[in-house]
Amino acid sequence: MPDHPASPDPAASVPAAVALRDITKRFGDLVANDGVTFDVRPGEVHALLGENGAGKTTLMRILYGLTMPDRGTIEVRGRPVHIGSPRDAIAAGIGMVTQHFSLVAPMTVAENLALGRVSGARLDREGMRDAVRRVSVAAELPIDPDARIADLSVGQQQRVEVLKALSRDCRVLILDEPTAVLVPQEVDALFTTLRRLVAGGLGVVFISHKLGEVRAISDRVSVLRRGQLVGTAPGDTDERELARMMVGRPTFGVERPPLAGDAGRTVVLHVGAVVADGARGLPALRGIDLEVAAGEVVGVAGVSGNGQTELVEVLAGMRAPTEGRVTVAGRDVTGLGPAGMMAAGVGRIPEDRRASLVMDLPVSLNLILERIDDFRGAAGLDHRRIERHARELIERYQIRATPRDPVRTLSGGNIQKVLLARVLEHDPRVVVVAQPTRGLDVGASEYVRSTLIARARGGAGVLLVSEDLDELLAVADRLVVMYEGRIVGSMATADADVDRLGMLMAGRLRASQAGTAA
Amino acid sequence: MTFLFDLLASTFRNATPLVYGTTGETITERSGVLNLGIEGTMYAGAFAGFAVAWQTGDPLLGLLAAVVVGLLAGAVMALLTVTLGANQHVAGLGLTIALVGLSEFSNRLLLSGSQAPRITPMPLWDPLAGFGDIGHVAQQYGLTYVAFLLVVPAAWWLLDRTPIGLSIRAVGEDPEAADAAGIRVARVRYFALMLGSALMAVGGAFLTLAVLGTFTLDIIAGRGWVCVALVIFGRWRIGRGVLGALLFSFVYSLGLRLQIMDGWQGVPPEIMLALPYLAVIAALAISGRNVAYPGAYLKPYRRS
Amino acid sequence: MNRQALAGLQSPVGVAVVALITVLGVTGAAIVVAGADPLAAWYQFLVAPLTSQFRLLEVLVASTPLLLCGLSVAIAFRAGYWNIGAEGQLLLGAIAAGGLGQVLTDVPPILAVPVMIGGGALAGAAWAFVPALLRVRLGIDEVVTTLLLNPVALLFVKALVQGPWRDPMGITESPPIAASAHFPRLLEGSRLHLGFVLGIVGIVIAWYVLTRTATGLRVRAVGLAPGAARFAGIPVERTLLRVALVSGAIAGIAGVSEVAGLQYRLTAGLSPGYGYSGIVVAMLGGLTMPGVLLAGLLLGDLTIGSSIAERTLSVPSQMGEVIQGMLLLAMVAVLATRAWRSRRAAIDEPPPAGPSPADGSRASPTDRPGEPPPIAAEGVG
Amino acid sequence: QEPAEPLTVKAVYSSVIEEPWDGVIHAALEAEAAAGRITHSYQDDVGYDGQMEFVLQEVASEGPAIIFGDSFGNEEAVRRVAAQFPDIPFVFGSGGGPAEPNFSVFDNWIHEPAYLAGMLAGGLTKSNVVGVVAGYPVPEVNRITNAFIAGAQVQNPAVEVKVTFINSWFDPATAKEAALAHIGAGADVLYAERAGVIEAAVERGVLAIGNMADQQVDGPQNVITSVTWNMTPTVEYVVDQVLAGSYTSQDLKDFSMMAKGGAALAPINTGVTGGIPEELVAAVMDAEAQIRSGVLRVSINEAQPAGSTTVGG
Ligand SMILES: Nc1ncnc2c1ncn2[C@@H]1O[C@H](COP(=O)(O)OP(=O)(O)OP(=O)(O)O)[C@@H](O)[C@H]1O
Ligand SMILES: Nc1ncnc2c1ncn2[C@@H]1O[C@H](COP(=O)(O)OP(=O)(O)OP(=O)(O)O)[C@@H](O)[C@H]1O
Ligand SMILES: [Mg+2]
Ligand SMILES: [Mg+2]
Repeated sequence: MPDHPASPDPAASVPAAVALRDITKRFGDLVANDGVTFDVRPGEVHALLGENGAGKTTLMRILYGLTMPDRGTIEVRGRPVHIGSPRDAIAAGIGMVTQHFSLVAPMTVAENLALGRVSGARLDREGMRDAVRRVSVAAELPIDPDARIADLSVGQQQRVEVLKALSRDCRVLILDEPTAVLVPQEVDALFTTLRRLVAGGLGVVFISHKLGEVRAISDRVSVLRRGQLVGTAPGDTDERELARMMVGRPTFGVERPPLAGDAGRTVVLHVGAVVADGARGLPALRGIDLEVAAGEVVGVAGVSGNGQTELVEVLAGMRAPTEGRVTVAGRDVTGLGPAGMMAAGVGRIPEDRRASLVMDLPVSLNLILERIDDFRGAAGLDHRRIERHARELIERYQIRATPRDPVRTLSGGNIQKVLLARVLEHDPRVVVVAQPTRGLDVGASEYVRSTLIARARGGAGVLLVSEDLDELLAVADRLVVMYEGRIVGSMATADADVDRLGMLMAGRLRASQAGTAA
Repeated sequence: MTFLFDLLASTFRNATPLVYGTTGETITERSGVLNLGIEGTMYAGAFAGFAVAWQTGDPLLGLLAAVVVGLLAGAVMALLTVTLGANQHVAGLGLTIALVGLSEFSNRLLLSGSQAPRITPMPLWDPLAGFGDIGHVAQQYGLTYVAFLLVVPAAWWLLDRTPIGLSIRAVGEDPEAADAAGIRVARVRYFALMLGSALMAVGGAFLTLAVLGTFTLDIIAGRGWVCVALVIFGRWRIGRGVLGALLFSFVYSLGLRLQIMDGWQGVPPEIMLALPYLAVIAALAISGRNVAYPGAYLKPYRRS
Repeated sequence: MNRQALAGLQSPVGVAVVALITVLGVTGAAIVVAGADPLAAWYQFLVAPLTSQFRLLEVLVASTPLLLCGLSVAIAFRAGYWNIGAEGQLLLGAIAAGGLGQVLTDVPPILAVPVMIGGGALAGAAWAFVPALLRVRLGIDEVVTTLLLNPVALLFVKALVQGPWRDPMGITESPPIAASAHFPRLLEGSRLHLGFVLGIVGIVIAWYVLTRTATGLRVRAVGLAPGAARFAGIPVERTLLRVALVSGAIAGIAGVSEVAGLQYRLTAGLSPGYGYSGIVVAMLGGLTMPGVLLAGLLLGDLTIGSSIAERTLSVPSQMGEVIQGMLLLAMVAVLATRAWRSRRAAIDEPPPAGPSPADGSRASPTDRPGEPPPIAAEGVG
Repeated sequence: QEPAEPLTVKAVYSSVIEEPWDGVIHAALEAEAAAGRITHSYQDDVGYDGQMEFVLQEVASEGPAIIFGDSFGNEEAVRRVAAQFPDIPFVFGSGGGPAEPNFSVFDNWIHEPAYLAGMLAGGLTKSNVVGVVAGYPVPEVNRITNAFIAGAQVQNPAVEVKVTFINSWFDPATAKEAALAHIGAGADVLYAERAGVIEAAVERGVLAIGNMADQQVDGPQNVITSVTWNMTPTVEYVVDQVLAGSYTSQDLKDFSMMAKGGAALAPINTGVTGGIPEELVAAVMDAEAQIRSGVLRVSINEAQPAGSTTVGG
């Protein structure tokens, strides 16, 4: 099918609820949006597709007044408007559920819904609760008005975000990757809600990377690539065509060579009955048992917030377990700090990579941060050796940077490669890696994935935590599923089926029912 | 008995400037801005309040002048930290140095002379005259009554019970979320800084307009810094901060009185004077562990 | 707010110009009000101190405590430890010097002077220890504790000079220290003393350590990103604690320098707030060592200059303070806009999912909310 | 004879001229300048941080005819510079003695009027509790306070005089709190050795005695009298000597005492609340005459008053 250059179609007689015309936005040299035109009509779901960094969020932030475009105009029901802030957007009937939520965590649901709306001399708390109840009943999305946001699950928080937008009588609702953090069942519930709202005349912008979802919910699909609109297609366009529009070339997956015969025999990482608290002192790991053998990649699946973060923190030495044992190659490393874990041969690539590098220090120094003392010369640090070391790794890991660039100026993919280089350079026995391709585009993702597989086949044990099921299926030899701080299922990737994984991730199945022994 | 009531009266009197300062600082910090300009703002309030009262002969005009100076000081702090996103520690200290310098400079030019100018200080209110010791405790300056009966409840009401308070807390916790909800983050922070600074300035003016009736150099003498500590001590709650101010003032007043009592005269006075500071540090060490800072504390916010 | 004006304020050059105009405008207006000619006054403030050897050397004398305190503060700030307590630590160093100096009567200077320095460093470090411990163990804000300990330190000095160390002949001062404990003078006929050399040497050493050594890299990493430093296996708490102690020790040496180099006794008034000026010096210097050197000399120049201007033009001496404060505000404004530009909003990557961090859910007491100071991270030093 | 050219006189103060002690010197020099005998400029707030030596060197290099000032807290620095400029008279408030050839000292020797004020306080107290709020327990303050106590006890053997030192030369807020504490402890007459005390007396309706200058205007209903110091005799004497070319270093103490008009009890304010018994006024006048005539010598006791206490910092 050919590209669809924003062609007017028959239904266009209805004026668009909102329209963005010829939007351009630059960040320095980077053109995030390049002359993009996009509209939403009342009563339709218009999906926005594109790779990471294609400019989807930027476009929607412009519509919502969070980012100022360099060029272009916005129309609401045919009339040009100036949207200089979210206030203006809200006034124009636009609501947005941002990619990471815009909720004030220590406040209650009612307070969050009232933010920026109430005025006068007195906060009418009862009135605020009533407002929540009213919109919650109308939208059939039940929620406790007095619950603190911080105590809600991600799915519930998203519900609050939707209610917040609806409570302002928005006519256009922007949802930026709303399903990324939801289990399949929650996605279904969201879609049901959306269909009902759309039937009532709401226009919805729906951003997702999941083509199946896009096809299921959208009336139209627009695709962005490198900031430019590739085209707009009907909602039922087939997935291969959508993928081609997104990437500009057919996609190819990573190669996962079969496990060698003796692989999987020597256990390099053993996690026994580990219990640990989360950030707020609530139990996060409730008895984790896990083994990783040399040569294999073990994938950890699960909806975020079920203890994966804490598990990685424990293995990174950033969090001490309250019970249980961790051994690396037979050596007890329980409770060792980051330095101890590194010394024991654990390479660590956590999900928040920006918090794992010193963004204001140059690449060369970040590359030696885990082993500063190895680079001491006669009088202080041997800066020449540090630079040489950096140049080698930059070359080997194809990092697009010079040794002296502050990491802050690197793109996400290159930052990830810096971490990868720092960790893999020292032949760790165990690599613990979380969400390694989040925020990376296809090329970088493939590079990272194949590097991890190669490292496993080279003899390390890799523990891969990811929320991306496709990634897990492509990279891992074996999968375990985490739910509420426990491993609730385990299976060889070859035997995995997505439905059962979804049930496990949603806590609908127990390990005993899952069939495969943990 | 008299001793006790005298002590209580002194506690409220000496807590008054701290209550203004702590309440003001709590409001600014709840919006996410640490205002170390407080010491200078109180100083400038003390000076400007007195200078205008002296020129016009009207202490109320002096009070008004202090409020104006406080609003200006808050606006400058906001310009630096909200609009320009400057480091809050340094901007605050710089503001203090500049305001103290400007006040002393102006004092030299306007008020200096061998006979220090003075005004008739604001009178004591004595609503319970004739009620003995209780009446003695109630004998306080009008600004003390205003602090405890008006400013504190109003500030609490403002932060806890009004839409603007909700906005202040929201921009202090999560300016991005507040922005997305349609709150004008910068405007709210300007408001909080200016309102809070005005209160600080009134706290300073209390010393010149009510307590002394004259301006003297170093009149604030570190009270602003104490307020900064009291805010953290109070965990950004108005009520707890006021309790901290009363605790500090109580220990101070007690030390002053014990010193003239027989049997205490061998104790070095410096120990007594250090006690209030040490009391706040100790209280922090006991109750201030890992306190929940406002989420956006010290963080500037700017939309991309 | 006017968007155009805001845009202008976003360019560092624009801000620098606006800042300079503001500084000149405010101080110039004040000078005119004081009845002097601004040009003449600025000349007296900035240039006149450099016009004779005597004055120049006095500038260095005045710079000595500023350099040491600026160094103390800059080191702490570089590690992200907000030591506002240099003033108190300086006073403790002065106490140690005042006490040691009284007993070191029969010791040759070659021994006495190092003992004085060591004792003052220890005392300053000891005074810095408690807030540092509270910070790394319990996460208690060191801004508050170090700040509140400053008046306590001054009371300590007063208790000594009023009490056990009271010189019956003087007012609020201790008996003189032994001549053997005096810092040697550097030049015949000038008051310039060993303390200035200590300041310069300290700055050079700190520059070397910060830019050229493993320890320095650890300190910088901890200051710029404590979380990332901890993740890389750097002992963040221990680093902070040590930096706090070193910072306190240097401030303590500043106290020794004032007692043994200038006052020759412990006095209650020996510091007009050098510890606070140290913050000004450190920040004006962009927390870099060459910057501290320049800023310390500049403030020394201003100190002498405001004294000269007061005398020659009858400008109130408080003018110096006004200029200092205005300079600091201008500097912080310029630095801030520079930092804004290089800060890349971290929105090109979704944040780690999961419940948004609630209040108080800090990974460790040390990773408190706060920004590293908006300075050139990889400056000259 | 009128000099053709007024003398160029400089003054250098550690503290600010707003501080009463330096204020008295400043006022005398201003008066002298107004009289046309000198021209006068000053530099104040030099502080105690080591700047004094630099400032004095600079001032002395300008070659003034006389340098006045206070050297408390900067004693050694001032004497060092004075020694370097033997031709310039240095006339400084100091607790030490004069130094050859050019360093003269003066001090506020106002113990005599303090004794008289003490008599008034002792005679007027009804509670028999009198409070003193003073600066530092140093010799010059102690001798004033002790003389005050002696006077009070002569007039009223039952009187209890409580003394607090605020550990500062200038901290009116603390001084006022200390005074209020005295009132709380029963004092009904206060001696305001330091600024801030009269404010408390006015506010609480008790009696007070001022210090340094006549402070009756600060509390017409409350201020009984003031113990005043006047530097004019000292300044005039030194200027005369310099003009005559006969200046020598000396202790100028006498010029700050009652006999030469350097110290005085300000007019007694019989208009204070409650009035003042005529006998009491007469007794005080009598004692004053005796002091002037040398019949009564007020003893100089520079020890810290017994039972006194320090409250400030
Ligand atoms: N504030 C900013 N400063 C600099 N670059 C930015 C900024 N915001 C976005 N970018 C860049 O603009 C490009 C588009 O980003 P945008 O967030 O719109 O992508 P996206 O399509 O939403 O990606 P994703 O699927 O990862 O959410 C990216 O390269 C990003 O790095
Ligand atoms: N604020 C900034 N300061 C400096 N450079 C920036 C800034 N923002 C973006 N860049 C540069 O813009 C480029 C594009 O950023 P982006 O994150 O989109 O990279 P990318 O093209 O997606 O690369 P990758 O494939 O590695 O993710 C990067 O090379 C980055 O260095
Ligand atoms: Mg996005
Ligand atoms: Mg990218």
